[in-house]
Amino acid sequence: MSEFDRLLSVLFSRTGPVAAVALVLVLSLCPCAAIAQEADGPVVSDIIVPIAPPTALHVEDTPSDRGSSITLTWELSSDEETGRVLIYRVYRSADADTGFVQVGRVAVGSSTYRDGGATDGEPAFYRVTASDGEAESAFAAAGPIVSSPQWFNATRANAMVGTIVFVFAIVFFVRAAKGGKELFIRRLAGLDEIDNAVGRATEMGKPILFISGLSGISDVATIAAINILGEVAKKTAEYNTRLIVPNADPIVMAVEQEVVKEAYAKVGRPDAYNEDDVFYLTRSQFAYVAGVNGIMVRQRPATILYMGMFYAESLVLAETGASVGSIQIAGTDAVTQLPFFITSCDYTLIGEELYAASAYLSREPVLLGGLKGQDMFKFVVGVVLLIAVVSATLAALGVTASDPITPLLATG
Amino acid sequence: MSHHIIWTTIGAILTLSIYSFLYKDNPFYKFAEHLVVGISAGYYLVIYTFNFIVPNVARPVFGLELGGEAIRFAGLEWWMALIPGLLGLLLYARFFPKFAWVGRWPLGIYVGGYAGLGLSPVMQARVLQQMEANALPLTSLTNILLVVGLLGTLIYFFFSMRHKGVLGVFARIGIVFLMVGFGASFGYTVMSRISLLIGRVDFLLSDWLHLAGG
Amino acid sequence: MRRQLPLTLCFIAGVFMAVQYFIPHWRVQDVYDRFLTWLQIIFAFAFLLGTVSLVKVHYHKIRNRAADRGFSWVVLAGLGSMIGLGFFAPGHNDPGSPFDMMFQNVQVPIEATMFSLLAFYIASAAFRAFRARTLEATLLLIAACIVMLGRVPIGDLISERIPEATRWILTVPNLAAKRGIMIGVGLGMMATALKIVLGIERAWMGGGD
Amino acid sequence: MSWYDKLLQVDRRWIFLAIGVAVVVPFFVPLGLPVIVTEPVQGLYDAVESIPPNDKPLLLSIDYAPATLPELEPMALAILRHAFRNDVNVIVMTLHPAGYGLAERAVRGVAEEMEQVEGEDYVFMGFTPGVSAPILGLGVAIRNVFPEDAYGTPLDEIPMMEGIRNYDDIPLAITLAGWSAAEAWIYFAREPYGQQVGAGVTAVMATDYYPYLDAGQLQGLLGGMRGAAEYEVLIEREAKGVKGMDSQSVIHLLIIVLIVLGNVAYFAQRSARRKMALEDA
Repeated sequence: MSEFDRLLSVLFSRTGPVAAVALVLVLSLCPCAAIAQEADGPVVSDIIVPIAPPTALHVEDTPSDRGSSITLTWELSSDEETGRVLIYRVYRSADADTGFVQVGRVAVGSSTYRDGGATDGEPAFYRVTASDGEAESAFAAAGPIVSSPQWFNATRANAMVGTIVFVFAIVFFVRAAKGGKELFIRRLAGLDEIDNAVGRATEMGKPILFISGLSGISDVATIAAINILGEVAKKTAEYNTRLIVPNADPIVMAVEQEVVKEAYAKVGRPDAYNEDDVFYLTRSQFAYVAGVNGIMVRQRPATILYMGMFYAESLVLAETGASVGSIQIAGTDAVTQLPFFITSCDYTLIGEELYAASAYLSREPVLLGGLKGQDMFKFVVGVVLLIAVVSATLAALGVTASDPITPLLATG
Repeated sequence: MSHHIIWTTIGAILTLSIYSFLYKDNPFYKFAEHLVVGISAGYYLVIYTFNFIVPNVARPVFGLELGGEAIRFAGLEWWMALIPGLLGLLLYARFFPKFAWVGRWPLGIYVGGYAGLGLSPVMQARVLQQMEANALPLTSLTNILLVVGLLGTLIYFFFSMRHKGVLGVFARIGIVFLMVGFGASFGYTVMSRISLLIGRVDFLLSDWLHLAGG
Repeated sequence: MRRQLPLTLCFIAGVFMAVQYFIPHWRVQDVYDRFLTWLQIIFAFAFLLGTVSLVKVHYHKIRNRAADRGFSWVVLAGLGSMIGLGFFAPGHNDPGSPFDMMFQNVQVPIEATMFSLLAFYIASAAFRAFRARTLEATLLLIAACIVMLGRVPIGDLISERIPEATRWILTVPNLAAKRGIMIGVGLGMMATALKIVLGIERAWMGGGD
Repeated sequence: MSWYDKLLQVDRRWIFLAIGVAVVVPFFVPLGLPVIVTEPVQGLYDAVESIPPNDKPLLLSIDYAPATLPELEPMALAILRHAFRNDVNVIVMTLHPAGYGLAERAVRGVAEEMEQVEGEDYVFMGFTPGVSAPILGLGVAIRNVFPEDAYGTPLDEIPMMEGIRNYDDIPLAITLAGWSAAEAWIYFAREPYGQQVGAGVTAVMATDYYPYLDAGQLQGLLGGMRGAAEYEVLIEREAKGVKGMDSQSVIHLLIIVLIVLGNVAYFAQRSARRKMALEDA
């Protein structure tokens, strides 16, 4: 399309003052433009041809937001193709005709902008122009629009339904378990071994080392590890075996001191609890590893338990533990570290098994009930997934026009 | 610059001390180990104090300068800065047996807060998102494998049912996928770890001894 | 009361954090932001608690004339010097300050070296434990070897198929397994979190009732 | 004692020695093996390549700690070189408390090398505590999270930051992290704000991030030193990433040889034992 055709297309397809101005300009300079057309030269650029403005500006209160935000969308300027547009400028005003202030700009090719500076409850007007950096096109206008905050995030409705169903599933089975229903739980080898491991340590007169991961409470895996420590501490307190718990997180240390202390108090040996055995080393990942490695080679624990969130240090710890001949049981949901624990530990709890551990060890009906609820929800996940797969397949094969299920899983 | 050489040499000697652990535990390793525990514990204490307690509590509550602008908050804002500070101090109640139980208040808030974050956001990010990504049309072998593998892995994690019959078959498929995945993860990791060793050797040879061209 | 109050605080904090996720309104989100900061502040306060624990352990070792007490002095000296330089020397954050130099030239190289020990341990673990004993173990071993080769240039030289196979293993069986683990772990996390919030699981405060 | 028993009980320190030798030798005798570019790296390269020059900035969050420096620093250098070569402005920040010095060293080093002006071509914000809070905060207003740059200059006085308010003005954010910060960028920048995010992670983390890449939550992904090497090949400036690939190749081969030896010895021992059991019977 030549420059001249473009001007004509602007003329015929766009309305408003821009086109009018363009028409006047084109007509008055027509001979010159015609020459330029024939010569195929750049003379046209000497003529002040206005940039085509963006069109069809649409404004709406940003949905599912905290407020003070308006979302603008528009159709790109037809001058995008000629490379004349570099940016779009966005203006806002409380008045339809005057007082517009630039509130933002977006690069060529973007047709949407979110203005986070609106005032809730006050009508605002918007204008968007296209610009080459200096010259600016006429504007596309829209408004008035009022922004408001929302009390519900509609894009997360599916997560809410899921969470509610999940909570009900757990609570239902916990209640059922309270009623004394016998529940089957499949064997978890690593956990069965903990009893033996404590016994073995007692016989050998060697300590047990418990490492509850390198993360803090913000990782739920750490909470799971603390629950397991509670069960382990009960056993070591009974057998009067030394339990060493070095920590990388001060809050976890504070909690674990409580846990171990209570366990010793419960079996009637509060004096046997030594606070120096549940201690803080350092938050720093490999400084912590250096310290724990030292404890391993010097104390030679009979058993080492790794439970919780682990990072790269897993193999340094587990290989050092293996080299001093300890029985090692690991449990983590850190997918990247599982292969290392599997290679160098005697038993490894994989992912979700870590979360099942405290229920399994304590055999408390209430906790086992929770596990059952978890399984039921997993079943639901599987069924929903299958339905979604069938729906997607039918849509892909052209049997149905579209896939109605998968979008329901979409996250915002 | 001799200053630089001294620090680099210290770093190099400590590096070699750690490597000596590969042979066996020895006083050089013990020294480096204890040193780094002490130094890093001090480092994090300082960093967290200056980054959290000073700007959020010390300055707004007491109007202290502490290397920044002294702004003392007033009214509600002052209380909002004071309360977390008090909660933090309550952690130390454990040192006074009579009040030790009060120390559980901040722990309750802390544990509860993060547990709450482990509910709904996890549903979205870990469960729904992965389901959506795996809701694939069964039109290619890849997709079929992804769907079957995911279902198998899910079934492997069933706790309350015996892995027998159809369930057993799927659980077995799940294990196969898990093992291939773990193998892949292991193989993939090797790369990273060797990179680190290369980094250290590079430090010893190039930065310290200037043997290999940087 | 002594047990009920912390459990109640835990419940309130937990329910708020779970519910705020669905409420974008700034009134709620502002509270959420503030509450997150509170959690971080509590965490920061705990560091001194941890440091006290570290000092106590080593002080006891020195007092009890433990065999390795000389190294306890090393811990205390390292800790003391960082605290001294951090709190009492000016500009601990500035690059080149004594605090920063200690960090850059003592802590960093030691930690980096500890980390690099992994290269050695990976080799010894692979040699010791990678045995084709069962079908599962064989699959793990083969997948590991293919991916190991596929990630380095020498794999490309041996066969063009190796990088392809690597990519396939990583994006098909590996991805399916990861997703399965992720969903399972997500449910485990939610169940554990829920039990904490509802006070069903209370090991964190010493368990019991 | 037969050969397989000896081999199976070999002191692991011999293995350590072999690894040590294998990593040192290529430093002196380079092999110069070729590097082939993979899709996720190309994706990130394309995303950076598509940012218009001297306009909206690239946000580079250098979130690594010293421990993962050898893998991630070559990425930072390569991405910075790429951006500066294309005259793309860069905002550099870090979410790791130990990352300040590392981030500063990377951006200043490359800026000096490529004669870039601070405040016009790049700006260094320094460290901000927290992870989710600042990432979310940047979506509201950069000035809330960083009222001033790392050296105390208010953002309003920095020419490059004019009109840059939040993610709406940042075409791409790249995080280089050896920890969960990379995931946090997906959860707290990509998910709530639709921000385009790219990531550079350690090779070990990379498998974990394939689901995000697949789900379209990441524009591109660099995994480990090889990722850096590939990026170096794309921008035609080979540095430490490409160099390190030689040692990598040798050690990978060595480990595979060790696994094969271990299995050969294991099966030799097993069949010998079976034979012995048969003879006894």
